[in-house]
Amino acid sequence: MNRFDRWFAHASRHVARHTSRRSFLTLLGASLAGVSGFPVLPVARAAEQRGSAAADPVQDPNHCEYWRNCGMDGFLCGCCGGSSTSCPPGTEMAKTTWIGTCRDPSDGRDYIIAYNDCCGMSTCNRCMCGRHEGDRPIYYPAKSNNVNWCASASTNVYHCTTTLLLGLSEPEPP
Amino acid sequence: MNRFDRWFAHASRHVARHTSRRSFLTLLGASLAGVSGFPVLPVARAAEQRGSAAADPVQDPNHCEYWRNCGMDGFLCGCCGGSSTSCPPGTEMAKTTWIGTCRDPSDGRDYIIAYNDCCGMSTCNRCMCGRHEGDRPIYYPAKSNNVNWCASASTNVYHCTTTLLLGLSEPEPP
Amino acid sequence: MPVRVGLGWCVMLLLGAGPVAAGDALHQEDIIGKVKRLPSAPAPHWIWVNDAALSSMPDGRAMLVDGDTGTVLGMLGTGYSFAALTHALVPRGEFYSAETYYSRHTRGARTDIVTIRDAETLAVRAEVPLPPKRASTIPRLNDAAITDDGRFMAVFNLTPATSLSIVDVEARRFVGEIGIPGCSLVFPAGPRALFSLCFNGEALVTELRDDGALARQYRVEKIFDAEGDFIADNGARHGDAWLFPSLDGNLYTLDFSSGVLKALPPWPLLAPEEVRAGWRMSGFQGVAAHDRRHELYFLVHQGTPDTYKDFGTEVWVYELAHRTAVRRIALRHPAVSIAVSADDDPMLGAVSMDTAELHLYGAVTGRHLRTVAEVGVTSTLLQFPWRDTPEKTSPER
Amino acid sequence: MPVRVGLGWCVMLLLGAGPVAAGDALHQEDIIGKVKRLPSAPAPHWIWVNDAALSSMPDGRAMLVDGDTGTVLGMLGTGYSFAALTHALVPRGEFYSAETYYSRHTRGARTDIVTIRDAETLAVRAEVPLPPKRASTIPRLNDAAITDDGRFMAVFNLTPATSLSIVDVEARRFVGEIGIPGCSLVFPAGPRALFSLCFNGEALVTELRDDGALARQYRVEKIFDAEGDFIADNGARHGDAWLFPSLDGNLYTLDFSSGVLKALPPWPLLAPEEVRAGWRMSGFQGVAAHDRRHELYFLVHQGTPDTYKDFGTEVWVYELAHRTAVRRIALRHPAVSIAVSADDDPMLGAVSMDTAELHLYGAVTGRHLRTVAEVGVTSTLLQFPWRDTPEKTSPER
Repeated sequence: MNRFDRWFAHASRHVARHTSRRSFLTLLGASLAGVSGFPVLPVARAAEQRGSAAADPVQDPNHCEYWRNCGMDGFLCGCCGGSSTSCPPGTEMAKTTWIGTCRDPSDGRDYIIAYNDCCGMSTCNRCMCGRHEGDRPIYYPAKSNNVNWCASASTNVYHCTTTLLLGLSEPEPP
Repeated sequence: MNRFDRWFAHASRHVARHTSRRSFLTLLGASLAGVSGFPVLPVARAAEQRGSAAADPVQDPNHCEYWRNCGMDGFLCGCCGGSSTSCPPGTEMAKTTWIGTCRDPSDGRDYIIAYNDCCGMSTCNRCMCGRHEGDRPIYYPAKSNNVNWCASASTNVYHCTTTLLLGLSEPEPP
Repeated sequence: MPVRVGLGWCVMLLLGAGPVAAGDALHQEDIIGKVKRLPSAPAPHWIWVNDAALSSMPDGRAMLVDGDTGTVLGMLGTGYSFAALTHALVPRGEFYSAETYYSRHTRGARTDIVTIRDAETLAVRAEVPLPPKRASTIPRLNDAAITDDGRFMAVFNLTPATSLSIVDVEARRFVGEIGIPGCSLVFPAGPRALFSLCFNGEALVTELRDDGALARQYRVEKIFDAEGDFIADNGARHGDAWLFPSLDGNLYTLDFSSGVLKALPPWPLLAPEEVRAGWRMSGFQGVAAHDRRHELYFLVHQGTPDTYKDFGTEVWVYELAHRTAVRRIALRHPAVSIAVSADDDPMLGAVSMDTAELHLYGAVTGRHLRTVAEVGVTSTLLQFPWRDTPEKTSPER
Repeated sequence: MPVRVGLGWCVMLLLGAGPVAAGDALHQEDIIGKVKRLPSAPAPHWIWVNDAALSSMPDGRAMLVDGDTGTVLGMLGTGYSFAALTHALVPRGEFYSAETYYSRHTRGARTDIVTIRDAETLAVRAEVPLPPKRASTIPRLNDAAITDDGRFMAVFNLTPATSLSIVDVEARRFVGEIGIPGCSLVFPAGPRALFSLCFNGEALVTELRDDGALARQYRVEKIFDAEGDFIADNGARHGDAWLFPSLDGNLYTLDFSSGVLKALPPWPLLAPEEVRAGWRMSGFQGVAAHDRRHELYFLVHQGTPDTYKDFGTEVWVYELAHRTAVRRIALRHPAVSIAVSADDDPMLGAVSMDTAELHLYGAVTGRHLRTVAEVGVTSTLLQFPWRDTPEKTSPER
């Protein structure tokens, strides 16, 4: 393991524990939904409508406020034909990903969440969700939401993003 | 010349003299500019601004009200890097076209105008202009604005449309 | 348990990672790499929204929506100048799409294909190369069609000479090209027959042999007056007939129940006062029919003749057997296209290109059921493809 | 004279048709087939607007605008996940773009190329194939770069391993790939040198031999703290230095005037009360410099640290020699990127991704000159490429 590998391994662990990921497309979402109210690609309205799907949006996987979305980037796959943990038909899940640490308020514990992108189809353009903590510039890819993580899939065409639970962020007490 | 050729020749002449062409993309323009005021692809605002370019929009080639645009479809090439009679750099002019008959109010005479599309680049998306007289369904291509006339270019990718003057619509008096 | 963080600056996650104990059932470790499949039995209210993406035409799309829940089930990428999907009435667990691609998206080498996709995985099963002549139009459902036996797909070409490319979808093979001079578009009209509409008011019938080659062509003359009360370039399939509304609000019927296409006398959909009030046909796909209910759905708005493709504001419903208007449905938002599901509790879909919204109504009750937002870039056409096998009903006359 | 109507249902118009007498000068028959060329001498206020078309990413575009008139001079199609054009400081009547294409637009075989286009015709002069590794990011100007001698283009790769693809643009040849482990992006730093920024606060310099192969690499350590006052991933070229703003509003200078890259001590752009008021760097390209005026243009807005890439609302201008803020320009509309022309009457461009508008200001007067609407789908970056040959000024210190 050379120095860069060590740096990167450190970065990954640090990142997993202390940050969440801001949307790859946050500013796109802002730009599309923001000024004109309801433009060609309407990202704002759908989110409103889905608000009623679950009593508590923090526990609704198709809602941006879902607890696992603390580091979400881009379009929620549950709005695109997949779910919060699976890709839509005809797409492929990226093997590398950014990971974040999210707290589930129902038990107050922190979990490691992997934001695996689904790839191979043009942008879903539904349920844009961007959360803003801990983002870093592109020269720090493991912490940057402005990198397209479909780089690791067989095509790098970005479609939507899942939220996979990997485990607790700290070892269980013995 | 078989019966179909005769029909078509008749149609072309008829069309040239008696109708004008409605925009290939009229409803696109309407949809993009219409409801949300100023969406991602803003077609309405630019037209307003250009209104001031010439005292009389009927004599301003970059204005939808320009007299030669009586049968215009799509995006005005003068807003895309070309002019009302030339294609933008890097595009190719289609060889076949719909033709319309437009009256120049400055002399009160009718001229035949060819609406040659410029092809080989994605939609210009500037200066959408659609005029509505005489359009027919797609089964009548010579009169239909819903056909992409780049079919006759080396790629059928539609970019914008010119307005070429071919001559008077009636023979000059001897 | 410890976090499984791999080496390298990104976390490499292996597919099929082992089970985990993260506490309770709600916090089980997820499996990485899962991709959804669609149920093998589609529901009658599943509806495709076709999106030509007119402001970025290389990025054509289609989106499958469950009309009963408003959920999006999946999407497709369908290339440059996409029109619509082609669904065989005889289901084969797959569907078809005539598509155009450029090697450099907006330039370079052109490739036209029929793409055959699996109906459960939405994956591409096969591609059948076509001559690069496919018509580029503002989308119409009948830019392509499949014969009623599900065997041959016909793709409308315009170069600007017009022809049909015939594809044997079973053999995954391009069969050949058949000229349709003076005519355009393609409508299925029996097991091995198709027809096209012609600028001079005729229809041209193309019949195929068992190998897909041309058996014969014949014309049906003087159906309508292209300079007068011309018919729409989009119609409603109803049993063994196609129904086309006209500029002045009449309904033209092209019947092929006898095995030969013939035009029945048109009849008025609009009362004289409705004509005077400017009610008119609308949109890119402005009619739909429900076979068992013998109903016609007619998208209308008020406007001059030149507005005949403008968005529609209401859907008027007719009982075809008695030629009576039975109800009107005021749309929430103007629509460019409509469709009606084939089941006994039919749903009416109306798509708004300007807001990228799909509006769903009870076709019988007229009640607005739900709106599905974000259904595309410039969504243009709707399809409820999972219709029943067409009944051999005769058209009303 | 009679109308030249050809046979067939469309009018076939031959190129170069003869002259016509249609009466007066205003009604001369037009020539068919004309395609414009750009003037061979570009004006200093010509500005490229780069458009990643983020909602339809296969349809990347760039648009050339004459800032003095607001006229669009031409456009390009630039493929999937387009970032920006690459202009050599040594003009060769052409410019470069690293582009990605898929054979089926969103699927199929991937092709990465450097496209070389003629600066007058905008036609493609050549394509140089690259390994299909080009980074896909929200666009940054420095996703690619060209050495100051105009010879070698470097394209940032991310697979997610990071490297540079080196292209000899003169020989139209891919030279090879050079790893930049731990580092990303690429900035020109001399005739044959480039540097990348690294996640650990270092910079990695890559020097090329005359044949484009790696001469040597070295690291400049401890430039900034990536977990603290980290710098932007976009900077302003100023003579033989690059200037980067940081999260807390300091300016970091990477100077290569000595032939070796070194970091100069950062200095604050913001007064303590401005920091307290939350003024912060902004956007995807939030800084620009004017060499002869020794000015830095800094796009700012008020927000928390996590908003450091949000749209900027003002541009603050600094005189670099004396490190003084000299003026503020309030933008008409929040901007995602800015650029400043290199001439003595400089123009400030600011592009608004949400409205697809380009706003142009007098860089010295701060006066809003004009707004150019309809400049793309989701326009992201600006470039005034026709700068003068870089002066050999030393950076301010």
